[in-house]
Order: sequence, then C-alpha cells, then structure tokens
Amino acid sequence: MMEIRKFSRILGLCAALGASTAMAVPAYAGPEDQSITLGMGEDFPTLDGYINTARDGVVITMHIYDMLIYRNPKTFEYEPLLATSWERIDDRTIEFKLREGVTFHDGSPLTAEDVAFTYNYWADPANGARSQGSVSWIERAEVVDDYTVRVIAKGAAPAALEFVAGSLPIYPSDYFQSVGPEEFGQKPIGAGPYKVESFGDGLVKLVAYEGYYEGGAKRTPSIKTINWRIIPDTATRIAEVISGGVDWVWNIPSDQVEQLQAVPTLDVALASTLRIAMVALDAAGRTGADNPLTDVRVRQAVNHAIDRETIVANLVGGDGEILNAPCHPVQFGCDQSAAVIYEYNPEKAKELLAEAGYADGFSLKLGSYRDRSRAEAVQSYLAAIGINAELEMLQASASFSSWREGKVGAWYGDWGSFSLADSSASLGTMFDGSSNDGARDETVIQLIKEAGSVMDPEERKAKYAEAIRIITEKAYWVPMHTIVMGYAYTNALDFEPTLDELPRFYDASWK
Amino acid sequence: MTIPALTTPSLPEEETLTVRLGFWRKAIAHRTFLFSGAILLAITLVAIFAPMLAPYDPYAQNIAMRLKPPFWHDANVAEHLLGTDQLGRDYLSRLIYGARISMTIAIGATLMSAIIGITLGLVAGYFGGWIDTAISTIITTRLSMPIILIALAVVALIGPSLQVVIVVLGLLLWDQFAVVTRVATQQVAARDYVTAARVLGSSLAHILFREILPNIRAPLMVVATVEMAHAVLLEAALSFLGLGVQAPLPSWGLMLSEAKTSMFFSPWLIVLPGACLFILALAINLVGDALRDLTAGGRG
Amino acid sequence: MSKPLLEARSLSHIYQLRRGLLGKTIPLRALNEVSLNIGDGEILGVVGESGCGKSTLAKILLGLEKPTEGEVLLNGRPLSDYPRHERAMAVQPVFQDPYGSLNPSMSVEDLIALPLHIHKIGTRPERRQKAAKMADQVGLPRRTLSANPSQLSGGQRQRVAIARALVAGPKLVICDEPTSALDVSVQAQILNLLLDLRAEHDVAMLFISHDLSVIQHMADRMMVMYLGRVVEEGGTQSIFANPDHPYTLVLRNAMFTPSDESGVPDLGLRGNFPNPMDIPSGCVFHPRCPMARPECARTSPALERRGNDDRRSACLFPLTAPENVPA
Amino acid sequence: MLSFLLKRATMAVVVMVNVSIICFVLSNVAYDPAIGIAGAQATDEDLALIRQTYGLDRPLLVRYGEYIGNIAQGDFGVSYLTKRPVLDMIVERLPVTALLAILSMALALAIALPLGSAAALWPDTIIDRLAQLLAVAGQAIPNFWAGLLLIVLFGVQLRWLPISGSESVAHFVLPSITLGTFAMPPLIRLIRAGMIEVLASDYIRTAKAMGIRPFQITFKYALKNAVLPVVSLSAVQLGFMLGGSIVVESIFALNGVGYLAWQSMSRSDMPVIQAIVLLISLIYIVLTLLADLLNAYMDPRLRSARK
Amino acid sequence: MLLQVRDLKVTLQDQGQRLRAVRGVDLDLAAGETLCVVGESGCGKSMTALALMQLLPRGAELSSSKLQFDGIELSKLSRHKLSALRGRRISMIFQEPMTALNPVFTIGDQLRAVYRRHTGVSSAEAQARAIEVLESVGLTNAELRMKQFPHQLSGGLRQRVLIAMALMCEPEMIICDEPTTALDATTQAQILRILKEAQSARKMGMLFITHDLGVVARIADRVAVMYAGRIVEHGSRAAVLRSPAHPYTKGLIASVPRPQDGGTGSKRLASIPGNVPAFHHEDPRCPFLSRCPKRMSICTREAPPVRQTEAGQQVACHLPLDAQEALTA
Repeated sequence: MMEIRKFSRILGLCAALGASTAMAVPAYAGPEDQSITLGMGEDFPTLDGYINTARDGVVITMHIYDMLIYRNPKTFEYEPLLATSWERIDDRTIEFKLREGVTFHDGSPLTAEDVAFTYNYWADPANGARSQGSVSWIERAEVVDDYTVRVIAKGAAPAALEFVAGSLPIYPSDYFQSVGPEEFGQKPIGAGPYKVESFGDGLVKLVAYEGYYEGGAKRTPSIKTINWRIIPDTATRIAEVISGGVDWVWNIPSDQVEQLQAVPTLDVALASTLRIAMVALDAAGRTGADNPLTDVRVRQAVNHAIDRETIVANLVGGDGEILNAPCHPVQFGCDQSAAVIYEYNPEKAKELLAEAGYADGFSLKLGSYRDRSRAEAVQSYLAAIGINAELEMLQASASFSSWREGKVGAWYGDWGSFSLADSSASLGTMFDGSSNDGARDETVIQLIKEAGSVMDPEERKAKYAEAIRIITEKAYWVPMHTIVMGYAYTNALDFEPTLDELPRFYDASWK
Repeated sequence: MTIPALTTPSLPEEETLTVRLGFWRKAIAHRTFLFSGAILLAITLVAIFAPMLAPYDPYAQNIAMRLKPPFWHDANVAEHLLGTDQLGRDYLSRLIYGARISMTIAIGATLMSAIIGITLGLVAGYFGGWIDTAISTIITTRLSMPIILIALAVVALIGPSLQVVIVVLGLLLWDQFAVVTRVATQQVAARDYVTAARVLGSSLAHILFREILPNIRAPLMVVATVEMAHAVLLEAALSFLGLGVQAPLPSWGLMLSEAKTSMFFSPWLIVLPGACLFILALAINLVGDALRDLTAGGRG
Repeated sequence: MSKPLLEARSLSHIYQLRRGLLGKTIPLRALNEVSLNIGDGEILGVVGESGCGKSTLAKILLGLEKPTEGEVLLNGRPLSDYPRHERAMAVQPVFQDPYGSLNPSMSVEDLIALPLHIHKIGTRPERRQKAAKMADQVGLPRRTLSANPSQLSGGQRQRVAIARALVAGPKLVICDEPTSALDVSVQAQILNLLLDLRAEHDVAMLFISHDLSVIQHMADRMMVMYLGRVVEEGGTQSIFANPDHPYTLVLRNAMFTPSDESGVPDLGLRGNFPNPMDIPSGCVFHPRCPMARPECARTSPALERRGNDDRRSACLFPLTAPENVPA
Repeated sequence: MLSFLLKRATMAVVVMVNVSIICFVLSNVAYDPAIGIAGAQATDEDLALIRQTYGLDRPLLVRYGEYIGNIAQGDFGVSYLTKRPVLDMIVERLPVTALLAILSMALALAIALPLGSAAALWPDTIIDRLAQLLAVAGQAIPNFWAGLLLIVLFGVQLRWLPISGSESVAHFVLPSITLGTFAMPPLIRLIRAGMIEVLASDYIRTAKAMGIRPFQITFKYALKNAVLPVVSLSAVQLGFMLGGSIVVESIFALNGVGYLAWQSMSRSDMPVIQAIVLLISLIYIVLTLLADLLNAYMDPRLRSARK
Repeated sequence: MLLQVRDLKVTLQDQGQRLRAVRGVDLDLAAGETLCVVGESGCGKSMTALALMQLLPRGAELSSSKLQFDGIELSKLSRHKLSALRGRRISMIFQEPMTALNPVFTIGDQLRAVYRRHTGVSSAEAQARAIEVLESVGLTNAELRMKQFPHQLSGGLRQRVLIAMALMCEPEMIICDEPTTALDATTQAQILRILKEAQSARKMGMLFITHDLGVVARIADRVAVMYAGRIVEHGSRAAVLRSPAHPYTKGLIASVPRPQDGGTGSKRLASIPGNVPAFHHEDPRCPFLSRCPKRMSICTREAPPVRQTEAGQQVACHLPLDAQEALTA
C-alpha cells in the first residue's frame, strides 16, 4: 500500500501550493502603515556612499547619510544641513560651523572630528573612492573645535561646494574604523533621515531615524519605512507597479510612460534631468589603433548620419531637447552656441566616409543599455550609410565598464554629472584623459584642467567654450539629447520629481 | 449461399507475400503526420521564400509609425497587417524572416549534433568494453552540464551571433543522439544477421553503415525531431536573454525580448512571436510523435 | 577416412565473469576439452540441453571467438592462419531465429548475394544470376527475390538464410538450431531441403539441436553434450539403439514422438540443473544420474572407446558393458 | 551491490574532473582573468602587475592543479565584481533555486503521475488524448514566453499572484508553473508508456488469470513496476531544471543561483559562472547516483544480481 | 460435463483489419479428463484458451452460443463474479515462465495473495498452504523459495511455482497454454509428470494446448486438431494418432521426424507445402482447402460435414470415410 501513501503525499503538496495562492496579499503594506515599496533597477554591491556612486547609489546615499550642506533642488542654492554656516577663508579654505546635538543612527554624537576623518580618509585615492573627481580636490580637513572644521583644497576649487553638497556624506569615525570599509558598506551607520534595517537578497529595508534632528533642509520623513526592492528587469518593474506589487518606479522608457498614463491607479511623469545622452566615439583608437573612428571625417560622417530630431520627437518624449555640446545647458560653463552643429544629412555622411576611404562602410561594436529602441534606431541610421553596428545591450554598469575598458568603438550611453550643475562634472569628467575619455585630446584636457582650477567665472566660461568648440569640431562625440526620466507611482502618493534626478522620499507622503 | 472469394489463392504452391505498405503509404494515412507535416512544410516554405513573401524590408525603420496594433485592433493601420514594433518595423515581415532564422538554426544545430552523437553512439554500442565506458563518461559529462548555462557562457565569451549559436547548440545537443544510437546499436549488433556478416569477414564499415545504421534509422528520426524542436526553443531562450542572435536580426526570441517592456499595452508584440515559436515546436514534435507511431516505437 | 574436413582438438573455453567486490572475476568453464571431426559431406549432430555449451562451440568453429585452449583445423590447417575471406568461403552459418537472421533493410536478392558482394566475386549481374539460381535451389519463388524479409514467412526466411550460406560454395555449414523456431510442417520442408542440398553440393554440416528426434533424423554421427563436455559420441543409429551414457538414455526417454503413447516416464533425474559456476566433482552428471555409484563422484571418466564399434562415452559404467546388459 | 556503488563513484569522479577541466578552460583560457580582476581603469602595466601577482603567467597545468586544490578546500575563488567569495554568493541564493526546482518537480509529478497512469488505464479515451496533447504541447511551449504570459495574466490583469521577489510561497507559484511545464512532458510520456507496457505484460495477465482484484492489480502489481523508471527520470529532470532556472529566475527576478549566473554572464564574472556550473554538475551526479540507489533498492533484480 | 463450448468465435483487431482467429469451435471436457488441443502457430489455439478465461487482448470480440463451466454461462458473468471464479475454480498457466511472475514481488507474496484473495484467510495460513502446495509440485526447501524473487529461479522452477499458484485453491479445471514449449526435454518430462499427478489427485479437468504431437501421445485422453481457427478432427488419442482421418492430421503426423527402423533410406519427411492462411472474412468451407493434397471440387463449394469414423473420432472433411489409407511419406 506504499504507493497510495506516496500518491497522497504528492497530492497534499499541490493542495498546499494551491492554498498559498489565496493569501497572495503583497508582503508590503502601503499607506496604512506609512511604508513605501520602491522598484529600483541597479544592484548594490555595497551601501558605502563613496563606492556606490551609480545613479541609484547617489539617491540611497542621500537618505542614509547627511552632507555638510544641502543644494535646493529647485533653486540650486546651498542651504544649511549638518553645517549651520560656512565661509570661504581664502581661495583654498572653507570653514564650516556644525550644528550641535546631531547624532548618528547608533546614537553617537556627530562632531568636527567625524567630518575631518571622513574627508581625510576618502581624499586619499588609495582608499578607492569610486569617483575620484569628487574628492581629488581635497588637500586635508582640520578640526578647529568640536563644532568647527576647515576644509583645505589643493588649489582653487570653484566647484568645491557642489561636491560637498552632492557627493561627500559624513561617516561616524569610531564605528567606521572599528568595522572597516567592507563591513561598513554592508551595515552602514549615517546621520541621514533613514537608517538601514536590513540589506540583502534583492531588498534594502530603510526605517525613519527617530533621532533625526530638526531644522536641517531635509524634513523629518512622513513615510516611516522604505522597502527598496532591486528589480533589474524593466518589464518586471512595470508589471509590479501596474499590479501594485511596488508603489513607485522610475527609469521607465518614455513610450511606456505615455501608455502607463491610461492605468487609473497610477500617476506618471516625464521629468527632464541634468542627464545628457551621447554617442561617444573611440577617437583615441582604444579598440584598435587603426580603427576608422580615429579619422575625424568618419566621426563627422557619424554625426551627419543620425537623425536626432526624429529620435527626440518619438523616442525621448517629454520636454527632451537636442544637445549640440557635450554638457547640459543648465550647467555653468555649458555654452551650446560655441558648438559646431551637424545637421542630419546621410548623403554628406556617405561622401565623408568615401573621402576617408570607407566607401563600402565598415563594422564596429555599439554598446548601450538604458533604452533598446533608441539604440536600435541609431544602429539602423548607421546601417543606412554603410556602418554595420553590432549592438551590445547590457546592464548599466556592465555597459559603462565595457566603454571604459575600450571594448566598444561607439557607446550610446548617458551621463548624469552626479546632478552637479557645473560643466566640470560633465565636460570635466568625460574629457579629462580618464578611462571615460574616448578622445584623449591634450589641448582639451589642458583647457579643462585650467577651467577647473581658476576662480574667475568669466575665465572658466571662456575655457569651457574653447573646449566645446574643439570637441565638436573634432566630433569626438555625437551629442544627442537630454534624458527625460520616466516615473510611475501609485496616485495615492504625493511625490514631485526634481531636475537633479534625485527623488526625495523624505519629502514624499501618502495623500 | 454465395461463397465469398477465398482470401488465399486457390493453388497451394502460390505462397502469399504479406503486403508491406511502403513507409510513405502508411504515413499518408496517419492523421497527425499529415496535419503537422503540412504545418512544418508551410513554415519551411515561408522560411525559404521569405524575401518574396515579406511585404516590407524587416530592417526598415519608420519611427513615426511605432507600435501600431495588428488588423484585429480598431486602431490598426491598413498597410501593416500585423502592426509594427517599437521602431516602426513591419511585424509581419519580421515574423516571416524570423522563420528563416529558426529553421536555419533548427536544421544546422540538429545536423551537427546528429553527426557527433550518432558516431559516438555507433562506436560505443558496437565495440563495448573500455571504449563504451569512455564514451559513456563523455556522455554523462555532457548531460551533467546544463545546456543553457554552458551555451550562455560560451556565447558570452566568443560574442553572440547566428553562426556561434548554431555551432554552440550543435556541440551541446548531441547527447540524446548518442544515447539512443548506443542502445539501438547494442541491440542490433546482437542480432544474428550482424554475426553472419562478421563470419563473412565483412569490413567494419560494411557492418556499421550497411548492417547496423539502416536498421536504427527509425529511432534516430524520432530523436532528430525532438532535438530540432529543442534547438528552436533554446535559440529563442538565448536570444531572449540577450546572448543569442543579435539585433537587428528578427529572431523570434529576440523580438520577444525587445517587446518585453511594452508587453502590457501592446501584448500582441509578445503573443505573436511566442505563438510562432510554439507552433513551429509543436509541429516538429507532432511529426516526431507520428514518426514514433509509424515506426512502431522505432523498430519498424 | 581421409584427413577430416574440420577437426577440433580438445577445445576449452572459459568466460571471465566479473562478480563480487572490485570486479573480482569468477571463471565460467563453458567448454571442457571438446574434440570432434567432420568429414566431407558428413552431418555431425550435436545435441544437449540449454547451457551445455553447444552455442559456444558453434561460435568457436565459426571463428567468432578464440578458444581458451585447443585449436580448430580446417583441412589440416589451423583456422587462425586462414585469411578472413578464405575462411569465410569455407565455413558458413545458419542461425535459429528466422526473424533475426536476415537484415530487414535488404532485399532477398541482395541478402543471398551478400557473401559474393563482400568478397567481390564476379560482377554485379553475375552475382544476381547466381543468387537467383540459388533461390530456385532452395525452393523460393522468383518474385520473392525483390521482396523484403518482413514479407516472408518463417520457413521462407530460413530458405533465404540457407541460400546465403551456400551461395559461395562452402565446404561446411554450421547449423545452430535451424528449425527450432519453426512449426513441425515447415520444419519438415527445411530438413528435406538440407538433406537434398547436402547430397547435391556434397557440403558437410554441423547440426546443433536440443531436439533429439531431429538429430536422429538428420545426423550420420552425433555427439551428446552436458555442462560443456562431450559425454557420448558415435554413429547415430547405434547410439539410439542402445546408448552407453545414462544421460543419453535420459534424453532418449524424454523424447516424445506421436507413435509412443506410453505415458509420461519418470526419468529418475535427481536435483535440478547444476550451477555452471561450481562444477560437481568426478563425473559431472553424477549428482543427477539415476545409475550413479560412489566411484562416479571421485573419478571423472574420460571420453574413450569402451566396448563395441566406433562409439566413445564418458561413463565408468557404460550401459552396454556386459555386466549391465541383463541376461 | 558494493561494486555497483564503486563503479558509479569512480564514474562520478571522472565526470567531475572533466567538468572542472571544461570550467577551467572556459574561465582561464577563453577569457583573460587579468582584465576581470583589474576592472575598469586597467592600464597595460596594471594588467602585467596583476598577471605577476596572481601568477597567471605560470603554465596552465600548474594553475589547474592549484585551481583543483582550492576547490577541494571549498575555495571557488572570488567574484571579480563584488570581491566576495563565490561560494558564499551561491550558498546565499541556493535555497531560492532549490525551492523553485523542488516545487516545479512536485507540480510536474502531481500532474504527470495521475494523468500518465490514467492515460494508460483507459487508452484512446479523452484522458489519453489530453495526456498526449499536454505532453506534446508542454514540450513545445517556450518556457520564457509562458512566464511572460503568466505575469501579464495572473500578475498584472488578475493580480492573484505576486510577480517577482521570493518572499512567500505565493511568489513561487508562477515560476514553478513555468519551470514545471518544462519537466512535465517527458514524465507523462514515460509514465504512460511504462504503464501500458506493464499492463500488457505476462505477469499482469497471470495475476488476472489468478483472479486478483483489478484495483490491486493496478495499484500494487502494475504501479510498482511502472514507477521504477520514473525515479531515475525525475532525478535527471531535477538536474536539468537547475539549468533551466536561469531563464525563469531572470523573468521573475527570483534571486536564485540561475539569476546570479545570468548576471555574471553579462559581466563576464567568470569565477561565479564556473562555480555554478561545477555545482550544478555535482548536484546532477549526486541526484543520478541517488536515483540509481533508490532503483536498486526498489528493484530486486538489481539489488542482488548487480554485477 | 465440466466444460461445454459451442460455436466459439474470436475476432482480433489486426492493423485496422478484423482477423478471425477462432471461427466456430466446439469443445467438451469432463472432470478428471485431459483434452489436448493441438495445432501449429496461428491456428487460434491460444486464443481459444484465453477466450475461455475471458482474458482476450483489448479490442478483441468474443461470441459463442454456449460457454458453460459446471452449468455456469461464463460469458454472462459480471467482472467481479468472473474474477472470483478465476484462480479458484478455473486456473491457467502460460508458456513463458521467465516473464509470467511479477519481478518485484517475492514468490511468497504472489502465492499468498492468490490464496487470500479467494479464501480471505490470515497470511500465516496462506503461507502454510503455499508451502504445502509447493512441496506437492516437487519443490525442495519450499520455505527458502518463498522468500526468493523470480529472477533467482530457473525456468523449470518458475513453472513449478506457477503450477502451485494455479493449484492453491484446488480448482476443478486447469487450462495449460503450451506450459513446456519453452523448457528443455528433461524439464518438460518432469513438469508433465507433476501436472498429471496433480490432475489425478484432484480429479481435475485439464485443457492442454500444445503444438507437439509427442506430448499429446503421452498425456492426452482426447485430442482436438485445430487448423486456421477451426477444429478439423477430434476424438480419442488412440483414434486420432493411430488412424488419423483428416488430411491435415495425417500430414502433421507424417512430418514429425521419428526413429526410422531402416537404415538411412528415404529420409524425406512428408511435408505440407505452403503456409497457414489468415482469414479476415467468414468462410464456412474447410480451412485446409488451400493446402490439401486431396482437394476435391466440392471442397471449394460447401462446408465439410462432420462425420464419425469407425475408430470413433469426429472429422470435418468431404473425403468418403472408407477411402482412408495411411498417407504415405
């Protein structure tokens, strides 16, 4: 009779399976217990703000940690946060007066010593801060007294305050030193509005920090818990927001946002951002010394080949606009008029190719990630003039590193400049000779270095304008368009997207 | 009472020969074989004459005409019967060209794996002993490694393309051929007519290819159809995961992957390619089942 | 008797069976010092129950397996130094299972002509013509030549197998239970055919069967085998008249024919068939032999002439010996 | 019995060595590990430095020996990306994949066992047609397509079931249906064919001739014989499903080993990929060994006479 | 009369065609009597036996005007009553001992199950009964055999176990479908002795199906010769074997190789040319028509009458009875 028992055991199992479907209420509550579930795209190896500098990383850093000062997302003015006041002592030194009574999530007080330790630790490149640009300007930080700290730059650092506000979170020195950087990244302690309850298995659980101080630019959060779910697959994220599995998603392709509008339970937004999209070309020949893109005429042909108006009108949507310079118009020093403009002219593109000796075209690898439709559109425009582009669609970080490692000849990527409104964060980081730089043009690198180390605004503008002229004349890039960020969230949520592409959940609340 | 004609001829010497219906005469009478064979033939023809059949160039983009629904939707567009995809390319043309890709891969990969698998199976089955053990170990090694994982790893390294996918699948789908051939060869090698051939001192080639292979054709045909369907679905899975056939080639798997983000509002974008894959795989499997019946479980 | 066509000298064959831990092998002695010789045109019958080694003997004589000990001589020359095709021309098999002995994917004509095709004898038309002639001789109607084996009856298939065996003109045909799988009426046709062909082609035959009545009908001389040994050998009629070895007597009593209505005999066989792995001491048949005496368990009798005419037996107390024959 | 075990164990070891060779070749010959370790901003000198420190310039055989040595101690190397030991990353995610595989297998068996047996007991009836159709269709459905359709239907439109994540059992319903349709067809076919063969066997006819009740004939005499081959096929299917989980986990964002494999695939994080392949092969070998043991236990012919 | 069968017909599905395997057979069997049904392969003898036990393969059709066992009309019995009868009052053993026992159960399991199914006694009692019957069929150390599995026994031993299984409930009739065909001559003799002893001890009716005329000569009380689905001749053993009336019976007997008294003289056996026809339509004429050396024109027109010969057997043939002479070789 052994068979009958085995039989019933199997049947029992599927009954349990069936029953479990009944209680399929999503594991996360919504408005009732003031919690929100986010559907985010990028996977986090760590929560250390200096390592995790990808777009989602910058957002979560803003919730877990606080910086000395806070940049107002609308006015771009600096407001007090951990520091109540600050003044520039001289070209290279800024002194900050700290707020008293501020505590870290573990209750320990935040003092000048913590600020100095954090800045000095990360200023040292050996400690591997992911984006060196944000910390390389710091010489050292000194404690004046318990609540006063001086930050001394190596040279004139005009964009210093941008970095202090945007990319330099303050860490508790004793805790950081006792657990070490790796462990700190897994169980971080900050002074921000939310503390980390758990991190792992595709979910970061943030809980509002009851001891968060009053009077800073960041409001005490009305949403008490954030379930930060990592769902890399766009389609799955869309499915989750439609089905209510998550309350908020972003990075939704524009054509989907228009259609999501039809879903009664959702609000959508297509907000423009500081992010710029471009087709970076391997002018320096990293993918092979003699590859066609090292010839300026070929690069100019590529510029003429792509019909940017149609792409912006159909595939970008919202108030996305065409770019002619390799920076965002809002950013200081980004003079679009200085750029050489290439109108869409496939015939001319073919002539240029023939002139350069590639009459019957050539093939190259085109890397991309965010939006497959746009990537395939560029691919087919290039095919129209004989350039056979083999498209390599990957995840964001993988695609970015394949451009940096010189594996792809052309890279249709985008760059958010860490939401810093200064050309040094766009021009400055993409043409500074680092692995981002596909051109390695000495004069441009020199110009950018100078623009970054002089205080006089007019002089900086002139230098950036000259750099723009050379870059566009030599067509190192095909500057494409601004990126419009697609949001979709339940209409029970009161949320405002911001230009700096940094959603603030401590400002959001349930209606 | 009238006496019905004798079923047997009247003269004793006349020895009856049981009429042996040719394989094809029996096949025609087999309903599922006819039905699925017709579909398979249709898809093959579509694949061959794709350029003539496709109304548009499958690669031509028309960004202004994006995401137009097929004819059964009210907002459909006359000139695009099955609507357009995210880049305004005609969906019907892409599906037609997709058939060509799926058939090429199905036939290419299956052919390759058949050659590898059958050779290994024949040698292992006929010689036995340590050769058999060695080949069995190779077969087990192949079986222990998941196909998708290996295919993905290899393609990720070499770089994805149609040819790479065919070669990789060809190198991975031979295990069933080897297993079935080995067992069938062992059975046939034990039969007296093979022993008689050996007594005659016939060459190894004669025994393998004239005495054994023709008599294990039936089970191999069945395995071939199963592996063909398997190859079609595997290519689609690889392309779906982004490591199979690359854009802008219209592989059904890739079309599914491209349409993933807009599947909620333009469901036809994933229903159509998926249905094509399903119909092709179903037709091939049904032909396989019919073959299994017609050859009486592969012995006929 | 001139030099025998085929002579086997004390053939022994041991299969190594892998058994037990770490593949320790146990020897299975399938043949034990079997000797035989067949003259031209002579039919030698080999009879024995299943497991007595008659099929192993057939394999060795066909050259499919090398005997562990002993050698096989064809016209005086060892089988091993015949080139393959020459040996193939001299010795041909006919197997038991009509459904397994013909390659189902070939036509009857190709099957019969196979030996000629393999050894490239004559041109293609010649081979077809020879095959057709052979088909007539074995009584196959012409239209079966293009047919496929699956369309033929059991009897017809055996005729094809016989035609294939004889088409190349061998001197010896080894028939391993050629009619056991056939109905009695069809068996009669095949036995008649074999006898006719023997007379016509003067071909010798080794006729292996478990059916004593068939052996009696076909064989000029016969051998009785038990557990891989020859227990009695000699002229068929004289052995049948009065067997020497008790096992031959038991076999004869167990042979039922329609003319003998004497009820089911008690063969007096004790115990069951011995395990080939552990062979009984002395005379291997002693544990089951109805006439066994104590000495039988001790000495193992050799196969030798024990008394009258050209018969040899391996029994210490042969039945025809004077003291055994009742007055 | 013991010699059978020994033979299978040696076979298993040889197979594992083969798999490890293939993995080693995959991750060290076809791909330059130096780039992987160095990461994004590597300059040529950096690469040379790394080749030096990691000893990547030593002969292949030595490196392979070291590689095997490490694996023996459970050190499967470090992920290029997260710098964490690969074994920990896999072990963290194994429960999700294991649960998915087991649930899918249970689902497949729960459908295949009754349907297959019924199809054999009542041939050429609707049940038989249904069983054959399900087998053929199941084999033809591309499982990733099925996954998407299930998400759209049950997840989005009907909202009965959660779409992604692996918190509760409910999260595993759609994925195991998708993966289950992958394993079910061969099971139905085998059970149906096995049952038909057994029911037509001589010993079943003897049982009928002896008057044994039909119920006992079907469930005791026939089922025990028919179930034997199902055991080994289920083990093999379970092994295959671990491979198949790659597709399903990426669609349903289940944080399992399959999804980890796919992520590492796109980042060419070779240590992770090779470890996963090794692990899945090991699991497959163990499963087939267990199935053989179970078979030998249940089938007396194998238990005593095992050569 | 233990068994009465009148006009038994069995039709099989053969690749879409309706093959008439049994075309109107009459049989009678008395208690304690052995009736041998003899015929070559394809003559329908096994189908007849299976029809009696209603064990026909799927798709086969059975019809008969009378199918009575001890007064019970077997064709009218319900499935349940039929299965209660099988193994208790009528038992059957088959040709292939190697595959007739369930490989995954011990001999003891299978024997006890049959006994307990019909008597409902405890397994201990069933065990005792099984050992008793095993010993009665000549099995030494029956206790050990009960624990063994079928694959551990030789063909002869398995057939003994099957006979024991058939005798567990002391049936009144036993049907044997060529039980010794697959065995060696010596084992066959032992098995036949066991069957005859068991039969005489229990006054059992035995329907013995075989193709071997030698076996018929040794065990039959009465003989029925079957050809192409019909009984062409039946009567006492002596009558049929010594003075066969039907040309087929004569041909069959003549083609059996038997000890020649003379030397190696004319060794040719009388053989029957051609082979067995298959009938897909009703045909009342003599089945042997296509191969009969003595065919007359009437044979091709009318069904043969059934007549009784002097020796007492019934024969269905147009040949005048007095024109009998032994069919010369």
